[in-house]
Amino acid sequence: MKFAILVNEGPYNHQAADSAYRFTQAALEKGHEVFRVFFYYDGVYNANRLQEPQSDDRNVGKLWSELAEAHGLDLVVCVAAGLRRGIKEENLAPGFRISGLGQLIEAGIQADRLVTFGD
Amino acid sequence: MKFAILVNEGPYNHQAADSAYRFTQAALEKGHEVFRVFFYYDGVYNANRLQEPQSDDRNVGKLWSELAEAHGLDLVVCVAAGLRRGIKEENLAPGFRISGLGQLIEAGIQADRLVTFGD
Amino acid sequence: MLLHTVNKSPYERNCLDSCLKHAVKGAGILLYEDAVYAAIKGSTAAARVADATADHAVYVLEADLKARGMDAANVVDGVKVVDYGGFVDLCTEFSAVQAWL
Amino acid sequence: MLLHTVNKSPYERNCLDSCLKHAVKGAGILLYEDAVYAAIKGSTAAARVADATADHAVYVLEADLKARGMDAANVVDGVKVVDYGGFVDLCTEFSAVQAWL
Amino acid sequence: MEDETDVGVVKKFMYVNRKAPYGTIYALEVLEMVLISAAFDQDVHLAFLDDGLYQIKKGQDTKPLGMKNFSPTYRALEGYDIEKLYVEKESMEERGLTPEDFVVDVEVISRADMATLMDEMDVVLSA
Amino acid sequence: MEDETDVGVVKKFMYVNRKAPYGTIYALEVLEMVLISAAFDQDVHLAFLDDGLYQIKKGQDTKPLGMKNFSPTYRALEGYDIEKLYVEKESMEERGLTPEDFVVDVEVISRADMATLMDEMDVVLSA
Repeated sequence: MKFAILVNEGPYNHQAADSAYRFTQAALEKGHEVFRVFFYYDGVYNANRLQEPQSDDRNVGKLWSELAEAHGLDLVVCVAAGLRRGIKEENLAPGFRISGLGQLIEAGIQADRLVTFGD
Repeated sequence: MKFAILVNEGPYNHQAADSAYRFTQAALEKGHEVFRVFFYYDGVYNANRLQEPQSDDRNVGKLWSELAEAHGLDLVVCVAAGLRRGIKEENLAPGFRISGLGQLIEAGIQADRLVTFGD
Repeated sequence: MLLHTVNKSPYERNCLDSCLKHAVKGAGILLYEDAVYAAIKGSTAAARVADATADHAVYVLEADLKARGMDAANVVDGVKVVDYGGFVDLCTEFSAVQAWL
Repeated sequence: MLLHTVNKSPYERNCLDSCLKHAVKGAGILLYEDAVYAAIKGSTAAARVADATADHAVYVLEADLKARGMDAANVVDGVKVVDYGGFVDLCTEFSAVQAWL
Repeated sequence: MEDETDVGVVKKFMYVNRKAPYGTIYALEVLEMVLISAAFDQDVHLAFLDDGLYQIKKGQDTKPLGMKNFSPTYRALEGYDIEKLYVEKESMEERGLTPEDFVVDVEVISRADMATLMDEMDVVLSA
Repeated sequence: MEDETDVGVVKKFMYVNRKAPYGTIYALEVLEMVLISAAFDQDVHLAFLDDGLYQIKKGQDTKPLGMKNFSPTYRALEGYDIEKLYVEKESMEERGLTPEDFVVDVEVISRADMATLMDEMDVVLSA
């Protein structure tokens, strides 16, 4: 099946980002296609490449970047939500791209299921 | 009276940041001293200097920077919370400084009142 | 005596209810942001706020009422409408401030 | 038929209650993150979840139970414990997914 | 945009609004999403339940907060052919609101009908 | 740090924990704040009420989530002379918990006593 994932919250403060990551990983392991992961609202902070958690903690941004690298995932950050909060090309982590909200609607149309993780 | 302000949430997503700003402004207008404004949890995102909201919207980071400039406010971003989320010297807005959580405890001790804004 | 602040809708979260269970007689309660909805007559939350005025000084922030299209004239009897300056004053009048987040 | 997901504590927010009022007979309900507390026997929320099992297939995410020190053996009767793979399967079995945020 | 919008599929989309405006940004950013969705020729539904009803309350004046009052935008939805706006009756009554309190024309439906409507959707977006 | 900590004032600080761990970061970052506060020789109180009680539940195993299990740290507080930990009885009973469920020794007090204690504080920190 074809999944689209919507991430509404930033890393660390809410488990939503971790849950979305684990779900995406599980869907891929089951052989499903993940059409797109879209980052909206505070979710855009997942793409901040300057995240530097303590050494015994996970780096949520890096987890996404690695998953994208390994599976050719399409990680899309909403341009409007990102601009407002200051997530732009200059601080974007590897594997993410910035685009419009239309990419989310398109994902909703193209995917068989859209699954939202938020607060 | 001497106030300390604690900001728990980032700009835009939660009104907490706006409420803290308006409260700080009102306290200064009343002739009170604002000993320190401390940014913790997602509150550290207030200090992201890349914020670029739509032209008809307020820029929360800029409002803080301007208030600090006008009143010599001490705006302190928690170093640990900031590192985790990727708010560092390189993307810090003017008027903010990065320091440890001890600065919050000290503010609690030195100020007559500590007022918290969060989610 | 504490000033308790509540900023979440009484329908969405347990903050107001928990605050009301922990505020001692004479303590102040300020409703602001989405908590202002609790102070509007005719809503199911209004009764709780009306009851609270018997033991507490209850306040609601004017700017948050206005933003949400709520008329100050429709606020539960006994609840005082304050501006941001009034919020600051309340903080000085009570001994400390507890935010129910 | 929808799969409803709830990730907030039943004590803190109205998400579970609102979900239960809107899930049609036969719809699925998955409790994860802080919502797993609702599925634990002996809590005041457990009765609502137990009632829900009459009309709905109710699931709880194992990893979130474990993280919170909650024993899968203590889960309300009729609630099925699933892992992340099971969460994915549920999404495929129901027609769409609604998150109660 | 052309090839994005021309996908030949029409799905039932529902935007579920359960949160009050201003306290959090969700109401505003959902509305921005709804406006974009107009370009895709999908079957769009807006549901207002729980605190979401407050989003369309008349008389909002955000000047004292220095925030943008986006409530007039709901009136612009009609121009984008987004006309299926549903308000839940029980949520309305709990809050002491009436249909006259809203900035837009809405269809007031029962909680049971809202539940049935939700269950017919292909894509449910919530925040 | 010397001149920060040597302020000659001892205030009653209370850290109010009302939220569950892991779903949000507040429990962890409050704990980091409590640890730092130990250096300031203040009169520190930790209150666990509502979902905050879940923070000190025994048997937490976060490996499947890839998150840090910080519950053992509550046991380290004693070494920092932070020993005033209060759990609210009513919150405990609503959740079907007992004093044996907690990773640390706590004093279980009634809601009325919790209210009185809170009201005696000079600084209340919550998240």
